[in-house]
Amino acid sequence: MQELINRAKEMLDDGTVARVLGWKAGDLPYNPEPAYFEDAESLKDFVYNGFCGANLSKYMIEASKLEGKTLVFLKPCDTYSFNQLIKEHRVDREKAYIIGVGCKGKLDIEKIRAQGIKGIESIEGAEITDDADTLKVQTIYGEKSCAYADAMLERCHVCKGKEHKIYDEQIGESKETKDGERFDEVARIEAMAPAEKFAFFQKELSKCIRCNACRNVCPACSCRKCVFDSNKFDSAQKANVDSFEEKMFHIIRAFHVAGRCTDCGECSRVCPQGIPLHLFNRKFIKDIDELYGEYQAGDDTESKAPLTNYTFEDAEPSIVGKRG
Amino acid sequence: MKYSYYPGCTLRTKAKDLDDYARASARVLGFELEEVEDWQCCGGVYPLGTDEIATKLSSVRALNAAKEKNQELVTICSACHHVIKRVNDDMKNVEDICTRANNYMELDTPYKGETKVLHYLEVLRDRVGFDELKKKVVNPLKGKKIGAYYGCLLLRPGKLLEFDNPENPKIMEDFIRAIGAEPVIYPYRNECCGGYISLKEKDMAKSMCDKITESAEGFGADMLITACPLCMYNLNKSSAKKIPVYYFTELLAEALGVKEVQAS
Amino acid sequence: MSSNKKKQAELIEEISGVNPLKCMKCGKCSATCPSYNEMDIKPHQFVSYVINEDVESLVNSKSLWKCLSCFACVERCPRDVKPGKLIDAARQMVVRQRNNTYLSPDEIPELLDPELPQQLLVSAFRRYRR
Amino acid sequence: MSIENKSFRPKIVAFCCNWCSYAGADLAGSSRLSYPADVKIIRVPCSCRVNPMFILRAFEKGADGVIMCGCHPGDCHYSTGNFYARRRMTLLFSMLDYIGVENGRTRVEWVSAAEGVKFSDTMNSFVEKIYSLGENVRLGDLRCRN
Amino acid sequence: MQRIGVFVCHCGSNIAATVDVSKVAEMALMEPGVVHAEDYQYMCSEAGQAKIADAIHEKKLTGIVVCSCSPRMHEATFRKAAERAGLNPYMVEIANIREHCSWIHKDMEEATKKAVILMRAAVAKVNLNTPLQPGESRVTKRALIIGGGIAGIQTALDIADAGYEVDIVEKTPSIGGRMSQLDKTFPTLDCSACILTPKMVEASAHEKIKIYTYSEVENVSGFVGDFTVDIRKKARSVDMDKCTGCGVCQEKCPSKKAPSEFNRGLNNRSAIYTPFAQAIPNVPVIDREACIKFKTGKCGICSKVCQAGAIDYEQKDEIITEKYGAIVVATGFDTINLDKYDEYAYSQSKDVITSLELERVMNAAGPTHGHLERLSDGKAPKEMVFIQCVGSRCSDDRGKPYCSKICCMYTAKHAMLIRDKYPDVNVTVFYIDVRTPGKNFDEFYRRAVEQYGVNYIKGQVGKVIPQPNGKLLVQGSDLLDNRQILKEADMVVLATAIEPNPDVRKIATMLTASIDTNNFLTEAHAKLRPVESPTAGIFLSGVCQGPKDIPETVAQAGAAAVKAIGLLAKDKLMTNPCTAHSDELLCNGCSTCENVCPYGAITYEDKEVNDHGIREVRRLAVVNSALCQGCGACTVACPSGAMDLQGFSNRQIIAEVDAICR
Repeated sequence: MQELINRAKEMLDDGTVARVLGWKAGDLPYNPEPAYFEDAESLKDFVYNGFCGANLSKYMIEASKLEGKTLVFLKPCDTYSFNQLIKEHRVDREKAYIIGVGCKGKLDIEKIRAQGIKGIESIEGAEITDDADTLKVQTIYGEKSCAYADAMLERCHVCKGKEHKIYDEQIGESKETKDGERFDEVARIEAMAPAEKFAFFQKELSKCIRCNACRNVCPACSCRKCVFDSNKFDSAQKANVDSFEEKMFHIIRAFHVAGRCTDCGECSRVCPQGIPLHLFNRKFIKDIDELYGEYQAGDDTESKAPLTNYTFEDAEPSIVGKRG
Repeated sequence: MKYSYYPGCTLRTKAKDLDDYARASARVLGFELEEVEDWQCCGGVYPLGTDEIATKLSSVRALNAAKEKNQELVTICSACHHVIKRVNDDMKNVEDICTRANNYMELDTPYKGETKVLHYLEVLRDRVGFDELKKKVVNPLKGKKIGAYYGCLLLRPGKLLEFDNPENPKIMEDFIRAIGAEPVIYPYRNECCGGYISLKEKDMAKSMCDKITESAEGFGADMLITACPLCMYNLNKSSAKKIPVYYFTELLAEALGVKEVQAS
Repeated sequence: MSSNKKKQAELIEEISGVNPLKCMKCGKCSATCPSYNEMDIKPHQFVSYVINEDVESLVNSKSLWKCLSCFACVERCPRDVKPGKLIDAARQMVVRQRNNTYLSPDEIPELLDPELPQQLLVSAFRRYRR
Repeated sequence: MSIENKSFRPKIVAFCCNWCSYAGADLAGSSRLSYPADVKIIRVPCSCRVNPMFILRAFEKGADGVIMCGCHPGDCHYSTGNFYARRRMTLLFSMLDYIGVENGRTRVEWVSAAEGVKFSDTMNSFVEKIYSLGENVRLGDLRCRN
Repeated sequence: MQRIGVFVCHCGSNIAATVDVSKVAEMALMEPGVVHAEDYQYMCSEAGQAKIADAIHEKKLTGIVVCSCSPRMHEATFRKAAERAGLNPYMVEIANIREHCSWIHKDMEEATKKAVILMRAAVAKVNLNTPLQPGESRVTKRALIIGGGIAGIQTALDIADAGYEVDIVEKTPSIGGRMSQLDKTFPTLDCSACILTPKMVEASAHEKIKIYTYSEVENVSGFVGDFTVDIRKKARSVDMDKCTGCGVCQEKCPSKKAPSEFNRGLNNRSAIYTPFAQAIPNVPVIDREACIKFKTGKCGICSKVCQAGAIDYEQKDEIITEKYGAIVVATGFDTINLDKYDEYAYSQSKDVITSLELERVMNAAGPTHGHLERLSDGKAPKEMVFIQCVGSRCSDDRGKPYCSKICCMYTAKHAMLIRDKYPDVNVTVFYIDVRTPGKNFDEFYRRAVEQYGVNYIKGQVGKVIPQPNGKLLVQGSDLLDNRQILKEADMVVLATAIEPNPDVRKIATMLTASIDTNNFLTEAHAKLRPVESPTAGIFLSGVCQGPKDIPETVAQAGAAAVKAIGLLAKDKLMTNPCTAHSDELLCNGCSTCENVCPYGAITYEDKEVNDHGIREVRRLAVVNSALCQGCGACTVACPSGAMDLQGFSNRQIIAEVDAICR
């Protein structure tokens, strides 16, 4: 972490960058948040640890409009989002100085809590440089411990890889955290009977409070104005939570980001209700891979997106019924 | 410059000359051939079946050994080159074969086709350079009219071997020019000598080699050169043949003035 | 019975990785093949035997043992069909399944001569036997 | 006009492209090839104009089945429109299937201007399917609030 | 709020027999915005249209719904009627209660219910309609033809004869193209030059045609009716006005080592040259790469011998900018490079030649003055072998996957001509299939076999083997006799695949005309619009669109001309107002829409916007309504909903959905 701060100071001092986009310590040990640092002084609050799951790519949309360059720290998975934003002309590559930071898997406080660890005061072992496989958690009830891997976010278990897809320089090593298959959960649902599927999603989606956290954090949901907030698709004036968009929110959102979603997993990470929203996006990704060939959004900045592409021999929509 | 070197079974026995001359010449040309430790026979033929794994492992071992030394892997025998180059391509591009081979091998880091496989002639062309070679020639083979015999294994399939134009190659002709002789281009230089068929179908192989040698002689060749011990064997069995066949390394050593040194 | 034939044809396609339907019957393989005159089933006919699910005839043909694996047909095929790979797959079926090989160890001594390179024995063994 | 006490009559929306399928429906009409009145056609310039949101909207408003018809692939009046539509609909239908909505409620069929018979056959079979599936209860609200 | 009138048509009994039309009209009055509803026997009749006009005036209607037959039948009729009455024609919607209702249903109650719903959907849509104005754009009454081969010449002549200005841009020093290189043409065997030269002369003499030879299109901007094109006139080093075409300079030029392009490199030409005797214009160019004066500064002989003083070593490239209403692409073809087919020994033996080279060999103006002889030793051949499909029908990456279409016929022609002129020469043709669809084509091929005794063998050749004695051993298949053939030949002729002129990709990019994987230009519709590019105002002529022979090329050239004339005949273009438009405040500038637009109608501009007080420069999608055809692909691709289609807006379609599902 100190290395990151030193490098940031250096670059602020020599004027290479006008600001630094990183993470700032929160009021609790496990809730650092994205923040701009404009001078060396403010960097004292800079943190980078296992709880810095937040993907900073999206913040670069606004940062691209500011004077001067912005130094941004991106984890390997975040770089896909950044590439995708370049492809969509939403960020200015020239305005960013990207330091690819190492990652050893990001933590999910809910996973720790789920193990019955409550009243957390501090957590050791979340530092990126730590080799420890175990987290030591100081709680008001005394010290508890928990395996690092058991506290990781779902997305880290199906990590896309340690490679930064775009960067100016790299600091820190990354660790292989993948121990699951990305589409296993989707495949499990696909195998269910219709009623069972419906019950599953009914249960999950009923929790939604339409707080928009998923939309706000999503790097693909970067529209200046969301269709849900305009009246472009409703013949009647928008009235209440019973409107069409409200009801179809998640499926429309998933469709809007289909072929553009990099599967960064931020939607699920930030959902206060713990809805596994990535299961929608990942279903589209799985279908795209299977039907139109492997495609990873954000892998590059050039390739044609699956929904703006076609082949004469594409599968017919009836394949959905035939696949059973 | 050091290269990992895969001699193969025949270069250790019947074709020892091919190997000795190659090493002696390498020293003059400023590169070293470091024999892969405990190499195993490549099998002689590339297993075409898409489901063949076990028969490819000896090649993978050699390839991985070179990778661990961070060296390019050099071959001389056409058959070894063909097999190893194609197995390497499988490891690089055929996911299924790569995964299964690595499952067998249980290496620390999986081998994924990282090693570059070079034939000795490619080393001469792409690493040493024929112009450089020419400068080191002390005993140019002036006035000799040499027909290059390529055979199949170095050239085909062209897309995988990437050795030279499979229908109209020129690497050996350029080599012949570099050692001061005159190349004779004849159309049968890339036709098959019969290969392994000569074990049981001796007449078939013979008639194929007759065509090759007659064509070469017809176009005025005094001698043929080859990189392959099996081609050499088959060509020598040709009843129509009137001209000698040499390993290309022998002429190389002669031109570099190290043939006698080697022989002594 | 017929399903067995189908399976054999599918197996050949699987082992070889060849799609016989790509063939346009131009005959360039047969025009190319140096062993043509020794073969009873000609290279351009291989695909038909697979399409017609008559693998039995193919594996019993002389051609199996006359192909040199010189890849000339593979190189020149304009449709990327690779007849050489098909015939090798048929050979594989024979040597794998029936253990009915074209080369028995007993006959080797008489085939040898002093110049014969190891490579030849190794290659022949690989092609002819499991 | 009350139909309360009648047995189930589905609401079916058919999006038809102007150049092929709408003309195919016209031909079915002029050939007097009947299909149930439950089908109501909406004319769009091209199948690529059909936004998945229109389909979701229809379901939300009580449709029991939605079918989209366009020119045969390769015959699109705009060259490529139906290729994009095909991918969009494939993914949408797969998603609906994934969340437990019966796959039979959605369909895409390519109908040319000359295929009046195909149009009517398609509509007959689609309506039959919707009858067998019964009323759509699952897609009223994707948050699945009860 | 709209004031809508609903007009329900009986269509005699066509509708009224199954649908209770008065009920529909009655129900319409209950719909929001509807202030007038009536039914009538025949709405499309004059009286019916008058009723609509009257209601517009009396009730001050702002929108109209006609419940009648298919809009494909009478939408235009009712729109015109509304327009005559002072209403914007795009405020009219049709509810199709005939084809989609009365004709397919029998039960009156059911049909009436459905008709009401269809009426409601139309009313709901009209409530959201806005008056649309078709755009207008002017038409420059001049056409540009890119390529001066037979396709370009024919198109130019046809357009010029209709009275429009035409410019031809030709890359080489003369017009004439591939056809000028041919000796005889099938299936009539008339001399190619004899039928082409008069056309070349006619084009050059035509007062409406301007020919830019040795010139290339450098840049294209604008759109249908109003293209602006930069043409680079390469420095000829010869003043075209002064030159008399006497040819002395070519005779005296000491540099005679440049390979003749016209003779396919089989012989050489001078550095100052006209490609062939009948060249138009008959003005030479100096090949600066080959010219001694340009290479060393010394020489200048041509200048000294030119009595007209036409040689100008200082001449520079010139850029001409011109406006055009229509552009016809006629860039033609070339034969493929044979580097990847060395098994046929093309690069090893001079006696292995392509068919196009044989044309030059057979031609009196060719390298052998029309004598059939081996290029290696000048000897007359006794055995000739033709190999078909060299590089055609190849799905590997060496050749082309398509059939080149012309080879079977020209090979039959060559075989016949050789057998006719040199009866002692044996001709063998190795073929995969003989493809002769066309008038008198199969008869022609059969004549080669039956009258001229050409030996056709079904089977491809595997290898051509040069022999020490100078002959060529052809190793091929005879699939019908199931044998491998070894045939000794004196010459081998390769029917080499043709491919679009390599420049076409660059040109297509400039024109935003789409191109397929084989570099053939794509037509707007494979069956119904075969000579138009999907890009409006761009037309296709000749082989640039796909392989064809001369008669087909000429036919297509004429068709392309007619399409271009149809465009040029208009003073103004009315553009379809149902086009896409982007909402500046919603557009992300993400380029997604551009990727699905088949017409290249969407571009991006950096533009300052005022978004609720925030002023900033944004990258925004801009639709060129002259190019947009209104398919709507972009509207769905757009993630933010910024892109919408006039006449079929999101809200309109959703209103219809709602009305139907209500």
